Amino acid sequence: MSAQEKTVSVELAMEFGLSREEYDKILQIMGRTPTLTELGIFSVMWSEHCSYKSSRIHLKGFPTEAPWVVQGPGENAGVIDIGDDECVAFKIESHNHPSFIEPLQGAATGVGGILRDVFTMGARPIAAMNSLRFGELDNPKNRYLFSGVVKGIGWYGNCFGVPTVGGEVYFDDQYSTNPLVNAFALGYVKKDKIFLGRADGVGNPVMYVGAKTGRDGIHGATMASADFDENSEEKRPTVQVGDPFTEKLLLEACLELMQTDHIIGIQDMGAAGLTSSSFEMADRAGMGIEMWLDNIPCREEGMTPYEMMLSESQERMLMVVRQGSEDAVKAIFAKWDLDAEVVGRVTDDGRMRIIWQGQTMADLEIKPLVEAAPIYDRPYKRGAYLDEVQSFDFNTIHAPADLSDTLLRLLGSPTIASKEWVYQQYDHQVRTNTVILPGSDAALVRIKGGKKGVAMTTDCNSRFCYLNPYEGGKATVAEGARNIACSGAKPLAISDCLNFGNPQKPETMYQFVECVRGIKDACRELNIPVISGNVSLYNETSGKGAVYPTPTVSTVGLIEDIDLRLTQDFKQAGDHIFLLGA
Amino acid sequence: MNVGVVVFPGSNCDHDCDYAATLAGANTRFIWHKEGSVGNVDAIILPGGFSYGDYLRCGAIAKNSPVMADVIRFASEGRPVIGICNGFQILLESGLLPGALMCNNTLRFLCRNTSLRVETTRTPFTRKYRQSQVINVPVAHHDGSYYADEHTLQYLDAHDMVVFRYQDNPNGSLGDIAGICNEKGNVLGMMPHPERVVSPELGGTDGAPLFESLLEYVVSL
Amino acid sequence: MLARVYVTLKNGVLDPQGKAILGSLQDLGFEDASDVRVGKYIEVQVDATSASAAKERVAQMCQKLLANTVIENYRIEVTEES
Amino acid sequence: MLARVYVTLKNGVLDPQGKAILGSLQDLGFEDASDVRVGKYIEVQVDATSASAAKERVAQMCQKLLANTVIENYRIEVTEES
Ligand SMILES: Nc1ncnc2c1ncn2[C@@H]1O[C@H](COP(=O)(O)OP(=O)(O)O)[C@@H](O)[C@H]1O
Repeated sequence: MSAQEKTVSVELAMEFGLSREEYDKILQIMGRTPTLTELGIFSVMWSEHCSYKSSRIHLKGFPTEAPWVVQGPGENAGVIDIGDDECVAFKIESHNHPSFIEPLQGAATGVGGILRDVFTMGARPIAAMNSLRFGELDNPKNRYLFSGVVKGIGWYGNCFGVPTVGGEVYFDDQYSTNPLVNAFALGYVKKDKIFLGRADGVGNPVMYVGAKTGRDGIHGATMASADFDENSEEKRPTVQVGDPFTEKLLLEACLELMQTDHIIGIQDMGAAGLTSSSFEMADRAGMGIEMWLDNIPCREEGMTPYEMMLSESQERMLMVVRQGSEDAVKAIFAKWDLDAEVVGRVTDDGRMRIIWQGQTMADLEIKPLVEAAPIYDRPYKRGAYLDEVQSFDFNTIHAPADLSDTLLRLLGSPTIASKEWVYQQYDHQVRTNTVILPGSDAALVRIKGGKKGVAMTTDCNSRFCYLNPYEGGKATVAEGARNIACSGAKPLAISDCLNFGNPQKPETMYQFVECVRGIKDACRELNIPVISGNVSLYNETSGKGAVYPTPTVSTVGLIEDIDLRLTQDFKQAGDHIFLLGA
Repeated sequence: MNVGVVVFPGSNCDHDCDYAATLAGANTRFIWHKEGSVGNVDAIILPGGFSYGDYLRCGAIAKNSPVMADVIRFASEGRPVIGICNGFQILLESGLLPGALMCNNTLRFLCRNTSLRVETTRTPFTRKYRQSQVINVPVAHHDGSYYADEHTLQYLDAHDMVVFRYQDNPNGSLGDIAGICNEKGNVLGMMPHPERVVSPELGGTDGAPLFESLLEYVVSL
Repeated sequence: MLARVYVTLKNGVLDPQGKAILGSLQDLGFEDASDVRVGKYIEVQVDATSASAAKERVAQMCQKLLANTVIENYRIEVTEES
Repeated sequence: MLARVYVTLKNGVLDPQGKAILGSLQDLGFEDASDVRVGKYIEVQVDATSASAAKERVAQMCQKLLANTVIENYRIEVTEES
């Protein structure tokens, strides 16, 4: 993109995914026309993906507190206490659009991103899961997407060395125009070793660590905030490529550094890269940052400030360290063959000043950009389809004559059939902690050094959510809690990933609002707080309909003694079988 | 007994090997690949993982790491070296063992249990197994299909160098080979992961005798 | 007819493999190596009446399967040998 | 100088990847494809005073790293372009 030559105008703003009203608001905040770099920053910070502009008001009211919650929503990942000053950090996140464009790399970088979210908290990832939705497998395109995504998840997680212990896969043609790829990671951290994404301390150096910056994924965040259309193919060159090997080095280097007291704050450069990481870190601390783009390690020649600020190159982190610690930090990263550069410093004026070749390329007040981001209370309306599907008369269905045949057909359908083909491609045992392997209700990972174990599962019956969004939302939380309980553990908290269609359509917005209401009510009833999550909207290809409402929920629980764990298989002939529940 | 676990960038079963060796009663230490010497150890483990991301070929870049020259010296003195999974790939690339490992015939990464037959108990790693004992040990690899030319395969058989064979060949390995040793028997390479089955919670203990054998061997010297 | 297909990463696409190989070469003392890019080399035997027909056909194979055109380019050479 | 390295499997070494690609091609209707072999294509930028010196150097790189001569052959082409 030769964005550099473009002049800033309302048309360009719209090309970047902003609305006319949003552009007016920018003019009003700035009191002048923004520079190209500034406009780029606004467009990603105000994208649906980063600002949650359509969902934010509805996410309020999630129960987020409990005595065991150490960190609720708002950080890179949520954290809960599992006793003895031990904690686990976890989160689930979507990578739907990138996986649709390039399944292997899209899914791989989704795993990479969520792993970074966890280890920036200071937590070593000890388990991963994933939740997948594709169109039916009789279509070669869907088979291509499915096998590419599974290969990508396996490649990244296996190479990084995290066991992928669970997940779910559904096939339904409703997803053929927009598959869903949600990745979850969970890490272990001692309570006094948790790190946050804050840029505190005037004068402290801001450091860039990890891989070099290229032109990957520019406008990825805005892409994740738009429908797919026939021209989506053109967006392909922006695909990010993952490098799990570098990420593994980054993990080890970060954890080594975290044993020292050099770090003040750290954040992953995920969606919207340098922009969102620097703005969010400064905003949380109420500080400003002066950033020197000439020091950014670049992979390609001639990168512009606009490109550096918007690049979504993978395997990078932004850190604020103590003054005087620069060389010590560089030495640790050099041991792991990684770049670490000072790229700015913390200021007290609450502004982001971006300097390049002696010129100020952007000068923005941080608060309005982050906190005055647009918030929409989008209109919603109960879809007419609901009357039709809910008035379905079950008496019109007759019991099939040959039940065995029906049973075999059911068992043979890809959604119900064994998922061995998938999880055998994931290393689910590395780190020798997996005590319940894939294939049961929930996975169980022990915490070495004691008897404790952490159970986890990811669930969503999206067809149910389509038929009755409120009940579907409730049922999703309940299913997760049941899976944890059936493994012998107590559910403690969830992370949710809300995958929906275009929120500007009132019927889709209704599904969103109702599913969220269902999740809230179930969480309150079961006393399971939400500690992290992610929203993915616009999961549809224009003219071809949206995905089913899919609020994926990852539930995490604790078992005090792994010897009391339970698995779902029948153990021996002669045992009694009971049916519990309503 | 002091066991050194070599850590390459990208190794990820290093802690698991450490865990299994410690459980068997060994003292362990990690040896960073940039170290020029393995130091004062009685045995060396090259762990699994993805050294250098498995880029180019599995084990190809790791074989040139500074520490490998000393590992080769250590092995040539007849002292025990075991390479598991990626470690096996490194032993082949560095010429300590013959043959090569190629992409699984399924073309996919495969993580599952396999059943192995112990073909020889003459090595320091297998003396606590019974000859022809069948054990369950999981595999987790993408490139585990053993290849060697006809001549080499015959040589392996003739010199009792095949240590483990798959009962249910999962990857297309020639001769169902899962693990081999050198002529002397002091260098073992195997694709399956014995360190993953050393305690009942992990679903099995068939890997434990391997580490116990090693301990017994070293103590007996 | 034998078609040789060279599949390479598009400019600007990260090549972690090339980077790792370059680092290793330099560690081995090959400081004269300054860049490495890794691609695939595929030989396809194809029945065709002319080199240009073969090339045409193999180009279709590249589009459909041999190359991932999202991140890769391909180049085809056809020789009459078989 | 740019050296192009082609790494191919030796004759007689089974190529599961090539076989699988051939199978997929035929499934896709490319019945005119009768054999596929997959190798690596590596571009190395190397500082050298002559093409022959460059070739010599890259041959050493192949021996030491780029190819596994137990199962692979390699071929090198050098062009003066950079
Ligand atoms: N559906 C949700 N439920 C709970 N918390 C959420 C939800 N969506 C987002 N959050 C929280 O909002 C914050 C911002 O999320 P996000 O932008 O996805 O993080 P990142 O910076 O990693 O991209 C995170 O702390 C996340 O946990």
